[in-house]
Parts: sequence; structure tokens; C-alpha cells
Amino acid sequence: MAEESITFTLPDLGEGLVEATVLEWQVAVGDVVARNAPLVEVETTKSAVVIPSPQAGRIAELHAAEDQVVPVGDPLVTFAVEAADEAPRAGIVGRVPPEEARPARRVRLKPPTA
Amino acid sequence: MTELIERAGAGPDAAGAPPVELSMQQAVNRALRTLLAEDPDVLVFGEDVGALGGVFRVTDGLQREFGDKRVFDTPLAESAIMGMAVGLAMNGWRPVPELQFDGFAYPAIDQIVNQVARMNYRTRGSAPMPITLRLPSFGGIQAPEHHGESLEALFAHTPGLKVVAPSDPAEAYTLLLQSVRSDDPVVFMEPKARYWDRRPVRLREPSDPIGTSRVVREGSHATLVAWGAMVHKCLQVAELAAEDGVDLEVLDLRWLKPVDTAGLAASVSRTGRAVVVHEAPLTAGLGAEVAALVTENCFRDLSGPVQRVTGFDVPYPAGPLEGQYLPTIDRILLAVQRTLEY
Amino acid sequence: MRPVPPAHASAAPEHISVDHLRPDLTRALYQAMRTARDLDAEAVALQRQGVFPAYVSVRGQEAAQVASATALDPERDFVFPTYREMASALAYGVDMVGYMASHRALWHGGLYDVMASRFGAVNAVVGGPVPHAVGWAVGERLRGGDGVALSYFGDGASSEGDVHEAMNFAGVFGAPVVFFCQNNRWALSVPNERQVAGGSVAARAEGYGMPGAVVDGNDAGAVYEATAEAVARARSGGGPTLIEALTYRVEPHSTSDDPGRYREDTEAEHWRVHRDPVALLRAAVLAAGHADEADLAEADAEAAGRAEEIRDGVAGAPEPHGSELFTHVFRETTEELTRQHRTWQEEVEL
Amino acid sequence: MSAKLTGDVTMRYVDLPPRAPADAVPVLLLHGFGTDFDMNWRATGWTRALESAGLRVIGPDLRGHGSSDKPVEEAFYLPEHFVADLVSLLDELGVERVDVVGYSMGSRLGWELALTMRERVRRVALGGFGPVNAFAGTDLSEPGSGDSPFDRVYRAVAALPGNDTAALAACARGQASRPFSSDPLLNGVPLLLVSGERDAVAEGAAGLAGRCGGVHVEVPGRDHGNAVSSRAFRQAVVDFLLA
Repeated sequence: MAEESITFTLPDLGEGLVEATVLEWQVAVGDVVARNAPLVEVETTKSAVVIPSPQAGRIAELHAAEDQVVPVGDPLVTFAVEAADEAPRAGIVGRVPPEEARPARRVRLKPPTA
Repeated sequence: MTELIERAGAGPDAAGAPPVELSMQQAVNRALRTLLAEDPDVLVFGEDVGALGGVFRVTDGLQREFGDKRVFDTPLAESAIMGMAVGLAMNGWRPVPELQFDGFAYPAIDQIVNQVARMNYRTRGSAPMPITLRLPSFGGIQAPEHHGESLEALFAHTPGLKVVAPSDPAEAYTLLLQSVRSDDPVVFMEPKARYWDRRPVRLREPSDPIGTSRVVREGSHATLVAWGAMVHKCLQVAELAAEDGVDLEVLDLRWLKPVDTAGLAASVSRTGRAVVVHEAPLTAGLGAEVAALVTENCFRDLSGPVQRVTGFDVPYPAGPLEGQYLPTIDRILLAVQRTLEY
Repeated sequence: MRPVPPAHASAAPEHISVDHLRPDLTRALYQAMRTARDLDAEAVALQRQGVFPAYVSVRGQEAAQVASATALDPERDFVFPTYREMASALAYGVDMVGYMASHRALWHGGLYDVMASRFGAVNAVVGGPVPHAVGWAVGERLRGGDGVALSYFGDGASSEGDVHEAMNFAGVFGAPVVFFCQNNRWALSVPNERQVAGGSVAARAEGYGMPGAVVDGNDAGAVYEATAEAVARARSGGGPTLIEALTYRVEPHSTSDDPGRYREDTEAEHWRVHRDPVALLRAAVLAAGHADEADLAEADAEAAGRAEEIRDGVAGAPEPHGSELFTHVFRETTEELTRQHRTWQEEVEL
Repeated sequence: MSAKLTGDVTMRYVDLPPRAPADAVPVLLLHGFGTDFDMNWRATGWTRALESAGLRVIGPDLRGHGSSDKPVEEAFYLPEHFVADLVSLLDELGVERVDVVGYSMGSRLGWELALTMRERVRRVALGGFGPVNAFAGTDLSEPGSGDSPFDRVYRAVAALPGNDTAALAACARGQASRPFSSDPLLNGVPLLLVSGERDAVAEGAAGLAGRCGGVHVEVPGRDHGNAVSSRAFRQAVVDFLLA
């Protein structure tokens, strides 16, 4: 099962905030978390908030220690995610076209004589 | 048969990043991630591109990573989406709007043709339009009405617009970087039937200039000219033709405006025969443009007229009839045979 | 100030009353809504079995659709639907096997006779058919007829230029049109707060020179009355009306959508459990004494039977023959199209 | 989803149905001075924690805050008016008894509710709160001008978008006109007090809890601003409610 790593930066917390202090990680490296599960508690000049996990997957790396100040946009956490290779999901409409191994045909060609 | 695409993927800077297995959805997603990270002016917006991550998941995760000020949903109004893109560009941004489906572009044609395409011209260069319109296009997934249209002829016919259609994940990554970094407006037509096509991909920076085509399979007896999902179909045809001792060249046109006349002429003058394949209806399709260019540039080398294998001149049909409307392998083979016997 | 959600949220009542309506009307509304609910469930099953490539459910919007369609006169009015008006078509008397054929992708617009049914073809262009209703209505006035056009569209479509232009035209021409917006709170993944500036579609009515009304879209009686009033106004030359029926899209946008990515399932669950229009009407009909449990059990059985009959009809319908690709392109065909038909016979039909 | 309770002052509240059994006693969350339900409870992970514990959450924006009405006369903000709002909200929702969870000003109001409407409250968990007068050393004619603990709190919240400083000032004066007194004690109700180790506003919380026969939990290293979002506080309260 191929694994893909996805890194998330400290998201824009709104109201022009440029950085936040990590108060307490709610996860540890190696944990497998669900999407939206509590990820990290951070404090800005305005308030303290808990950031939900943007991704389901295994925590591969935490890029900031507790009490460390992280600028918005800097790497925060890296997930190791199984590259989804179960049957590809159709989009909002239509069907995923089947990939035929050997396309069928009835017409035979005759190479040019010249 | 190892497709030439694999070798093309290797490319001159083979020493680049190791290949990673990606679908076209993921390749476009990666390109958008690269663009959003490298240029703070890039904005990605359209219907359902944010929380949902796009109806084909192509913008999945971008809003979470880059925030909802640079990746955002708009209300459901295609004309306003493109009109807003014009205004954003005039305020220094590099807009990458998505119109959710080809058939939904029609309400925005006025903004695209009358504003986006000619703004640089009518302001004598003062207000360039570095806009890339991402448009999931073409058919092949049995989608409902208005979700399988091919509009390349309409866009190619519009002065001031450049038009490109990638045929595989590696191409999608490289050509999207090239399109968004270009300061000219580009319509980036993503072949939705190939979204799920997964293959080892080397993510490469653009090297060919805009307007360059690509030979994906060398051959000697005839040239198949195609773009988007039809490139894969023509490779299948070439594989079957080889069993009959016929050696077909497959040319991926890539840029539908400007068309690579030199590349086209070089291939057809060598093989002497050309078959153009596209999903759009026959009459006034881009195939007519390719046929005219071949006739004007390779007349003496041609051993027969250019053949066109296309959709019929009927409205795009519902599900079960789609397979009989789109170019089939047999129809392409018959066209090839006509050029061989001419 | 953060936009305050319209009274659309859970504050709306969890019981309705139909005491003031005629018993035959409320029983008819229940019969059609019950049938539409069962047919909707059959259609989702057909999609799961691969008979339909996809399906767009109307579950939760039966009152808004059935009660509005029932307020019209199928002999002289004309309905312009979107792609999600199965319950309106059913209540209006459209051939439902022909209607469901569009969901089985046998023919894009459906296989029912549009002009005979006075019910427009299934239309997937968001907001596209709304100006058609204005044209039909202006044409009706020119002929001296008293027919009324009813145009369906959603909260998503309310952002489309076509809809704004059509409503202004109707105001200018005084056209006999009822603009019926089913605001089901979600345009695919975008909620009202990010789709409808100002928080109300009906509030725009005044700007287009027509009265506007907001109605609880899940209260069949209220929808019927609001629509009947608007139809009467149009029929008597009083011009157009904009009705905004507040309802909720309980199911995903389509059978291949994943709402977990953009909305809380507790919200949908609340509407599914506490604001089910069919359950609301059933309780009200009993409370008003318009029917007893035995009558409704009979109605339920009839509805289930009809739904299965329609299901079997559309599942068993033949697929269109390839040659139909070339029919109806023109009234008067062309040489070139005939040549392409031959090409199809020689190269595709083989 | 949220709705409106109209009275002399219209109050916005949120009623989040539980995923688990419907009969569990609902939790009434009372936010602190100058914030609102979303900032104090949703953004800090509380709603998710309480929901996954199967608890129904009722969360008003208290008068003068969030999306509720913001009168500017001091008289609207006496503690008894807040308590009356809460009682009419519980009546409107047909809720017999609740567990009250409060923070800072919300805790003082939770204490008053439990004291005066004993039969409507089952358990009480209060954070960022203590016997000491929260407004000590503050010139309330010009809140935020001095350097008392409350001045610092006032300056922090005054800058938050959506806050109406005239209403907040009136609210402070209204609360201060009835200074908190721990006499009579809150006895005969299961009580949990939680305070940050460095939270000056919650000075003496341990002693107060002891005198009421309740329990006190201290959150190490936390002050008045960041104790509310700590996992220790959340976990202590969830365990207390489910005990």
C-alpha cells in the first residue's frame, strides 16, 4: 500500500492574525487520527482555540514544539496517508470509464503495398 | 509495447524527482498546490471547489492548506465567475477559476470572448488577463446532458485566447504550471474521462514553449492527430494496427491554440497520411483547422486527403448512445485504411 | 453583524394544520406525496442496481413540489421544471415512466410528450428554463388566454443571471408567471449563507416589481394556499409572484455525492426526523378528521403499488436504438446528416 | 443549527441534539465576558467533546454578546436578568433539568442559576471563577483603562470583531453592581471548580470548592485566557458529568 505524505501549514486564523503559540498537541507521532478530530491547541493574541485535523491518516511529524510560536503558513504537521488505490470513485456525475485491457475491434488493416 | 509516453516522461532531465504514481486528478491537484505555494497572487475559485474539494476532487485539501481567502466557493453563476476573474486580474491577482462542466461555460462565453480574450488588446497592454480557466471537458463518462461537451473549436476561434488539453497526468501537471504562469488567458481543458488514469509520473517543470505538440508514438505509415482522451484511444488503435503490420505515428496536439503547425507538418510530410480524431461534432470542428493546415503545408507530400473521425453532427446523446457517438476504434481503423488505399 | 439564518432553522414548527382545507384536497396531496416518496426510494434502489447511472432525490421536498403543482390547472397552465421535480411531475399528471426515463439516461429530456403534458422537458441547465416560463406567459397574454406559467428553480439557481433577467422581464411585461424557488438550503456543497446574499430570495421580489412570499416548504397546506393565491393573481391579470418555499435537501445532491465533506449530518437528521413533510401532512389529515388510519393505510398501499409499477416500467423500457442519434436533429434533415447516418450504419452498426 | 428566543431581549442559542441516548441530561454552556458560544465553546473543541460523549448541548449567546441583542443600559445586565433569560430558554425547550458548565462570567451566572433555581440544575462545573471580586481594582466608569485583572480581560475582548464596547461596559457595570458573594454557599449540588494555575481571576477557587463540599481541579501552567481550551479542563468536566 503506497503511502503519500501531506504537510499542512498553520492555517489562516482570521482577523489578520500572523502567528500562534502551540499550547498542547492533542495527538502524538504515530497516532492514527480521523478527519476533524482535535489536532492541536494554539493561542493567539485574541483567543485560544483547538484546530481540528484537516486530514485522516497517521501523524508522521509534528513541526512545532509546545510553547513554540508558529507563523501562519509555516509547516505544522505532516500526515502519512495511504494513497487511496481502492476503486476510483466516480465524480458527482457519470461513471469511471472501465479500462479495458485489450480493446475489441473488427476492422483489419492491410499495410500499403508501395 | 512500452508506450512512448513512458519514455517521454523520462525526458531530458531524467535526473529530476523520482516517478510517483498519480492519477490526473492528483496531478492537477499537485500543480495547483505548487502554484498556490509559489505565487501569493494565485487564486483558485468556482462552484464547490472549497469544502467539497471539487466535484472530481481536483481541488481537494487546497482550501484547508491555503485558507478560504485564496481557495473559495462562489455562488452558482458562471458569467459572474468569469467577470469577477477579469476584475481580480485588473487588481493584480492571478485568477484560476473553475467552471464545473464544459456545458456550463456557455453562460460565461460573453465574459470569456468579449472581455477576457481581448482586454489586453483593447487596453493596448495596460490590463493583461493572466487568467487560466480550468474546464473539465469532453465526454466518455456517461454523464447527464451538458456534462460531456467539447468546446475547443469555439475557444480556439476566439482571438486572444490560448487553449490547451493535457492527455495524461504528467502533461496535466506541466501544462497547468505553464498555463497559469503565462500572462495570457488560457482555457485549460481537462479530459474528465482520463481523471482516474493512474500511471508513474515524473513531475517536471515546463520545458517546451507554449504551442508545442508532442509525438507520443513514432510511426511511418500514417499520422493520427488527437488531443485529450483521444490520444489514449489513438495509442490503442496504433497498438492494434501494429498487429496488422501497419506502423502508425500518434501526435498529441496539446495546444489547440496556437496549433503547432511546424510539428504537425514535420510528422505528416514524413508519413504522407493524416487522420484527425476528436469528440466534438464534425462540421467546423477543430479537425477542419488541422486538415487545412496539413493541406497548406504538406500538399506535395500527401498521398491522400486528411481523414476526420469525430462525433456526429447531433446533440451530445444520453448514456447508452454515447459509445456509438464518440469515435470508435473501428471507425479510426477504417479511416486509416482509407488513407492507405487512396 | 454575522448573518442571522432565516427562520428556516429548527425553530420552524414540528406540526402543521390543514383543518381549513377541503378533505378531498388534503387526501389528494397525501396520496401524491406518498407515491412520490415511494418512487424516490425505488429510484435510489435502481441506481444502486446500476439501472440508473445516477439519481437526484427529491426526498424531503415532496410538499413543496406536490402542493405547488396541485394548485395549477393542467388543462391550461404550463410548468417549467429543473432536473429535480419528480414529485411535481407526478402530481401534475405527467407519464412517470416517460419522466423517469431521463434518469435512466434513455433520452435527455425524458420520453413523455412535453406539449401534451404541458410540463417542460427535464432540464439540467441551472436557471436555464426560467426565462422560458416568461416567454410562454407573454405568449399566453398575447393570445388572450388565461393560462399561468409556473417556473421551478432552487437557491443555487437564484444566483444565475437568467433568473434575475427573467424576473425583471416578467415584472416589466406583467407576465402571468409564478416563480417558485425551492430553497432547500444547499446548492450542492454551498449553504444559503454563501449563496443568497441578504438571506432571502423572496425579498428580491419587490425589486422586480412583483409581490414575494416566504412559506414553510414542508407544510403542504401552506404551500398550496400560497401557490393558489399567486396563480389566481396571475390568471386575473395581476402579473407575476415570487414564492420562496423553505425546505431542505435531506439526501445528498446526487447518488454519487458525499455530504460528510461539507455539512453536519445532525442538521440533515433533524429535518429527516422532525420536519418530514409526508409525516407532517399525515398527522394533520388525521387531526383534521379528513381521513382515518384505515383510509391512509389504503392510500399507502396504493402509493407503493403505483411506485413499483412505474419502477418496473422504466427498468424494462428498451434502450434507444443507435439510429435515433440522427432523428429530430432538424425538422427538415440535411444531405450531410443523411451521409453521416450512413457512415454510422457502415462503421458503427457493422 | 441555531434559533432565536424572543423576549424583552432577543437571545440567539444553539441546540445540538446528541448522537447517543436522547434522555441524557442536557448540558447548558455559559460563555465568558466578551466572547460568545462559538468562540468560547465551539472553537475550543468543547462541542465536539460533549457530543462524542453523547451529550445534548444548549449554548446561548448571553445578552450583550454574540448574535444576541446588545442593550447599552446597565440595568439590563443585572445577574437576575441573565438567570431569567436562561430559565425562559429551558422552558421554551421543555428542558426540566440541566448540567451547567460555565467559564468566567458564565460561571458566576451558573452559580446564581443553581442557587436560585435549585430544582432545574443537576450538576455544576465552573471554570475561571473564584470567590474574589472579579472587578477588584477596576474603574468601571472607564473599563480597560487601569491594570486590574479585569482591565486586561476587557482590553483583550474589546478588540474582538462583533463586540459592542458600549454594551460590554454596561454589562460589566451591571454585574459589578451585584458583587459576587459566596454567602450563601452552593451546597447540596455536585460541584466542580476548575482553574488555571496562573489565573488571577480564579484566585481561591480551591477553598471555595472545599467549603461547598465540591471538588477543585487545577490546570498547570494555564492563565485566565488559555485554561478554557485545555484538554485537562475538558476531560475533568466530561468525566464529572458522566460520573
